[in-house]
Amino acid sequence: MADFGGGDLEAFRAEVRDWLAANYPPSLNSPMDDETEAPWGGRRFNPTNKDAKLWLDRMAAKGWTAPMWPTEYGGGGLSREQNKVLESELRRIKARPALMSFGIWMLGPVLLEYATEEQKQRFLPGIVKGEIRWCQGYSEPGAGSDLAGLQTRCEDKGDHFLINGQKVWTSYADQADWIFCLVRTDTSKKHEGISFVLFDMTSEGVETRPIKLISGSSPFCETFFTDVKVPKAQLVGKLNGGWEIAKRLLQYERQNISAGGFGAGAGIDVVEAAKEHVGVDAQGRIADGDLRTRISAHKMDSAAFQLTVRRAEAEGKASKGPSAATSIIKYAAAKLNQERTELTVEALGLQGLGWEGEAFSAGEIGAMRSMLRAKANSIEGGTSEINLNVVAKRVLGLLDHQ
Amino acid sequence: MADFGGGDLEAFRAEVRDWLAANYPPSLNSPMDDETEAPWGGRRFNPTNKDAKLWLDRMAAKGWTAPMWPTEYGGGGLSREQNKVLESELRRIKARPALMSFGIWMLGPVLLEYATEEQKQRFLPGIVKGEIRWCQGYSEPGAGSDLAGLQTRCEDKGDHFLINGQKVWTSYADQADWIFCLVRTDTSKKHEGISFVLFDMTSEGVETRPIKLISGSSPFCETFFTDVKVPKAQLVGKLNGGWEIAKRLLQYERQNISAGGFGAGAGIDVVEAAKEHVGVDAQGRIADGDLRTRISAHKMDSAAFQLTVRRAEAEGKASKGPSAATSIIKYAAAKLNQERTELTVEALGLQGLGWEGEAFSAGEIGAMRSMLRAKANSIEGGTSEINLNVVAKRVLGLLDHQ
Amino acid sequence: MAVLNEEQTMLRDAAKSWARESSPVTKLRALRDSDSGASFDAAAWAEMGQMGWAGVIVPEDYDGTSFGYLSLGLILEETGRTLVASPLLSTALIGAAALTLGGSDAQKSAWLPRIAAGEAITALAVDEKAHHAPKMTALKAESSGDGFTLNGTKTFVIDGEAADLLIVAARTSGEPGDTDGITLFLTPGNAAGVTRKHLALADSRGAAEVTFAGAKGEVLGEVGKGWAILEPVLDRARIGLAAEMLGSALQAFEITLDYLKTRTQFGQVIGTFQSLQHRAAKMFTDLETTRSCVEAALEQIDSGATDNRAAASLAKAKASDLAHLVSNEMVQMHGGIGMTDVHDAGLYLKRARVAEQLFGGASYHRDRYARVLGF
Amino acid sequence: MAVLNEEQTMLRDAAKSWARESSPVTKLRALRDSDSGASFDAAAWAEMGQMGWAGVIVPEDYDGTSFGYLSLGLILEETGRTLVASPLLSTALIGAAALTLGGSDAQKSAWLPRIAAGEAITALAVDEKAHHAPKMTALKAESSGDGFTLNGTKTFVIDGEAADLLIVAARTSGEPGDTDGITLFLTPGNAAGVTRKHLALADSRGAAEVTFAGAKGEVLGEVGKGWAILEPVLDRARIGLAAEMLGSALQAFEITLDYLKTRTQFGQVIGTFQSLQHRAAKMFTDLETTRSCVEAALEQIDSGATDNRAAASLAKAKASDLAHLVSNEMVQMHGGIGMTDVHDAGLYLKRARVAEQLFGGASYHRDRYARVLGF
Repeated sequence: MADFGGGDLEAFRAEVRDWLAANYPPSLNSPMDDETEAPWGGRRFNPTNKDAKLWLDRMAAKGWTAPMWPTEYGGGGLSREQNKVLESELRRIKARPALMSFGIWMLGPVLLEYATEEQKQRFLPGIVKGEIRWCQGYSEPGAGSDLAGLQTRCEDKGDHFLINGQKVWTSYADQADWIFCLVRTDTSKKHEGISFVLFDMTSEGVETRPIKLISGSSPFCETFFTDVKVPKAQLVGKLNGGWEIAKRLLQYERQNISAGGFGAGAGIDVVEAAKEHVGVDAQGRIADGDLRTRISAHKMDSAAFQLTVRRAEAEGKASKGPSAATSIIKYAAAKLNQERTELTVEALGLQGLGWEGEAFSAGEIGAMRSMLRAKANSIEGGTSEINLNVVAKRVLGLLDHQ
Repeated sequence: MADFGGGDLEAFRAEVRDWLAANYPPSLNSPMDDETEAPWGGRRFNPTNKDAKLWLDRMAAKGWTAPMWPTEYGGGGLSREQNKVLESELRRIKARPALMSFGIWMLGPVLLEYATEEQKQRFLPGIVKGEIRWCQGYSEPGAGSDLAGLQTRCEDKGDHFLINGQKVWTSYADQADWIFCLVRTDTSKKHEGISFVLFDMTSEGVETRPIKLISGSSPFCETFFTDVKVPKAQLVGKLNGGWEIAKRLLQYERQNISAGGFGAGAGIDVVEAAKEHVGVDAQGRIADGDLRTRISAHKMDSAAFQLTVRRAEAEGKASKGPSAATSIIKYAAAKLNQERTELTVEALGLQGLGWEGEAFSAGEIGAMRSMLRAKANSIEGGTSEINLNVVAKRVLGLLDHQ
Repeated sequence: MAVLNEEQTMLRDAAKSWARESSPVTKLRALRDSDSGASFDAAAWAEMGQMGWAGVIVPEDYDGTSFGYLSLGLILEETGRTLVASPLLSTALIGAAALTLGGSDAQKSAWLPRIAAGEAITALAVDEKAHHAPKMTALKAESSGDGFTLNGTKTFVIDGEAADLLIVAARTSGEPGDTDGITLFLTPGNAAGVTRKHLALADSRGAAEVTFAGAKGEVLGEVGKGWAILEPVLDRARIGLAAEMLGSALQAFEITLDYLKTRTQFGQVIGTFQSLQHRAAKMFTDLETTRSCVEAALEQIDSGATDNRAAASLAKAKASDLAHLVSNEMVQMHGGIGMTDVHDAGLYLKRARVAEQLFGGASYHRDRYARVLGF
Repeated sequence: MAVLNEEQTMLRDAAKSWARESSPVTKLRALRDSDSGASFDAAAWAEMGQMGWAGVIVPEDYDGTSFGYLSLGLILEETGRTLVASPLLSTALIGAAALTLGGSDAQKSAWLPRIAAGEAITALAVDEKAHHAPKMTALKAESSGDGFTLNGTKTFVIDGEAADLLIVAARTSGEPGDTDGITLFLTPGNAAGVTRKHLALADSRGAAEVTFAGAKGEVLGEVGKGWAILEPVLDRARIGLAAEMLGSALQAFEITLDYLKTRTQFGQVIGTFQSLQHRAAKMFTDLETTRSCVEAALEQIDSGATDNRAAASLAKAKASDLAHLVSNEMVQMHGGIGMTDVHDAGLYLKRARVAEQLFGGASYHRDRYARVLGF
């Protein structure tokens, strides 16, 4: 596959194009009617527009919800180059995603690496088909940045595990079917006492409670486990060997965050907001020179960030290893999104301060809420402080304090 | 003296005014002819304008070179209120200082507190009169922020001490008559192995070498001690008890720095520079809105700093203890002076980049050199990092890393 | 903290304990969750009125105590600490200042005693667009028979819905941008031709949009010379608001500092991490320098200075930057818990953003400061 | 680091080892201490010429290698690391670009081969006042008989004293501020009516003030349409200079990082202090994002793009901010030793300040970037 010829790729492109013409439901060309159409899959996936489900099923049947996974587990078996072709064709017709899934983005890759053959056969096809919606049980109230400080206990009861404890920041826990969860199986050690288990959220003793954020409602939940019984076959990797899997999974999560930045491009454009609400001078410049300067600096940083993402990708491909530039992407993306949303609120003036009501457009209220929500960008998925520590130590080679 | 009446103060003011009218040499009303007139005193003080020496002698005879020191050691014996009157009268006639002296600013106060009666009698009158010019032997190449890490050895040789080692950043060491010096008298301890000694810079084995800075020549020297013999009577305080004295002296040094900020107000004004070289728009605003904004923010910070110095003084007086605001003054002063000098260079454009030659005015070359020199403001007399550590720990009560 | 006299110390201490005990942040939550659309807690305001806080800058001739702006600033700072929603700024400061500076004897007699007693609420209606721009006043006032009629819309009017008295900046001549030709008017809040709409803002206190359709206005000061009152009143408002913001920022900082001293990660109290220590020390620096600006500005008004433009822009810009920084750091240093609605960090953050913009943001005041200084 | 082809990798490696071994920072010290007033080291330039570096963007038809701007940028970055004083920017980039973009066949033939061989030095004379402002060109060019005569003064002319050929922006019509009416001229450095004065700048490389008193000029490009050449040339210059500045900043950062790893205070290597770690990590972030801008801009020129305004302003502004930050941190993190002339920190700092201003500072380019983006 390494010297995949251009000709074969063009043939593949034609094949994809034909297939899409025949299989992409035209009703999905319009914007989503309601949130039920967001293709998270799972047992309770019941979109108002049934074509969303049809589209998922057709793509899943080809394995194209997980295009590069092996076909034996339901994946598409595509090469990197083929996958690019598929992505570009999907973009060309502005296709909605067939499936959004923590199973595909995070769990699947580590199962492919760490799970037994039996576990792969059991779980991967369901992920590809979007039959099971997954959530991630990582953070705890006392274990945020210091994830390995987690205390959710998992006891060996002979024929099963018994789980007690609490998770927090569990995205969509109240809508998920299964959870991949870090638990403590040895209290005498820290990193070496953690295991990685999977279980059904309908198990007895599982309770979820949605978290309201400063920006309003959120997909996050608190999740409580009281004497939850888990079959031992649902341990992935070795007992007390979960930390390695946990870290690997976090890498996939960060790649995911990095790829798009945070909400870049969404909502009201800061330049348009400033032009409308602050006004322009005779030369067409935003009238407030102070704000204009900061917007320009932000636009520059934003361009620099996009160029860095692109460069890191190109270098990574050329060197078959991650570029050093990737280490700063999460940190930079969080900072940029916070700047962007703050500048938008500032440019909107009073119109950016609205919380609700008819005096404000949906975009204006969204601007305030996005600004508030963006504060979490430098916390979730590893705080900026931790990111900087990692750069200092792993990339720059500085040592820990003695 | 606590309820010093307004009437007595006015009588004192009249007395000062008369004395100044009779004793301030009119030739000192003009700017200094050359650097020799800078009244640092000492054995080699030989100003081109002899009136500089006359002024020193007259002020010293009244004890007004050290107005608040006790008269028994040659000081003026003035109360705080009287001293303010004296200062205001000196300002009124724009008098040159009679004496600039590390002896008065730094050494004298700790001698008054820690020296024996014999030592006070021996050293203080000479300081008041400006007969002896002092320098400060503190920093060493390996002991900057960590001053207590100093290694200059001082051995007890029975009837004398023997000193070997090296100091750095010794201001005017090449022009000073005596040095007050921190030495290591016990190598088995850190803080408890330091002593505070005084000795003559003409002693055999003392050598000085001026330090050139990135901004050009400087008053700083490297100072080398090779088997320097020091009489034991010149130890101040207890053997190995020098650290307490050292810290107290640093407080006086910092008060000194804080009082005036760093070189505030000197040289080319940034607003004038910007108006001349960047130009103004139809409304009289500096044409570069980006630079203008930063200058405005700097001017605000500068005003806020001055108000803070004033408030800290007022609070200190009212509460008879230092205001919490004093803790941030050195840090803030350094930052401000660096900003001011950077903005001035930037406003001058090409004219701010000159190093020497006739294409640039003295003020323009001074702007570049001041900017470079100002980089040391956040290093000398305690780095900004140390300042922030101190605020975090002593003022905010945060703990050391375990 | 400025050096206070006995009366000021007593006021400050009273405000501090009242805010802590009788009006903690839970009161703002209750106001928010009541969905009443009220911009303040009437019961709390009644208590404040009984303590005499509404009359601190009202002259003694009009039943006030004439303690002055520093005193009022101390109360604003203390109530700012717990985000007290009250008309202290709109009424006890702005309303009292406008009437004292510009009112006729009759106007003063009519309103100042009621303000001092906490019985009347006032609101200043100045801005018309999304950004603070008092010179751009366009709302029309036309002479009609015995007085003036007002036509146009004002927005971001603090406590505008509750106001018994609206103080309205209107244009009697000239063009938007001119200071000449602006006239101030008094119009009762419930006057015919006045309609008020609630603006639900992120700070849960909100503001009003007030529309004037042929409403009658009584001139405050001189016709066409309203700027001579409006600008000093706005400067007082900015300084008072800066005092409130200083208090909020200080409280947010102290809450954060406590968290740094107790939260443990990696077996360490997180306040031992040097990068957080330095950030805390820098916030402390900004708190201290901002305090100097706020207190100096309050003292400057009390000293009788007539031009407080630079002092006001300095205080408001510094307070805005401070509020911005500290509210952001409060969330960041708390981590995930700071993002949740059950924690107070979000309330401090949202109030900071609204207060930053009110009467001009840092950007507006940096520009103005430069103009005043002549560049 | 961009993905390089074999030829680029070889060039980069050659430049890296040459700069390290043959032209370390001690060479700049020697140049400075020689007090010769020279803006570069002639011997080093001769070596660079022999290695073909002067002809990297010169078309093959004119004896160059046509490797392109990314290749030249790599050399500039590597020579920037050791602060090599050379006419690489003034001649191999600016001179070659101006002649390639605007020269007639005869002009190209006359100069490009000499540039490529390292035999001719060129200098662009554009600015007339203390701040970069190419549109403000006022220097007068008047038609006289067979050609044009130039009258006026240019300043901040890099390598102006050594230049065999001056490329001069002059005004043939319009007013300062207009882009129409600017014409480029070629004038030999030793032409009658040209006088050159050394400006000793802090970076020890300096610049020239060049006065034209009736000197003859030969038109480059079209009369009145010089902006169409000047602006693209300036953008190339800004991008090339940004590459040099990136190299200098990277080296300054690496020297500082080494120091953090070895200097001990309080019984700790100072690089273990978290506040310094975070500052180092932030510098690294800026280094990486600036690199992306610089390399993308170089590649964009090589791709044949005609409008490189945004890319150039982005690269120059980011490089200026980077150079500013890193040079300051270099001194601060070294403490006292960084303040002494015997240490290299001062040299990096001084070069940074000059390069920041050259062809427009960060402030100039933030303004320009906004204009290009339409706000």
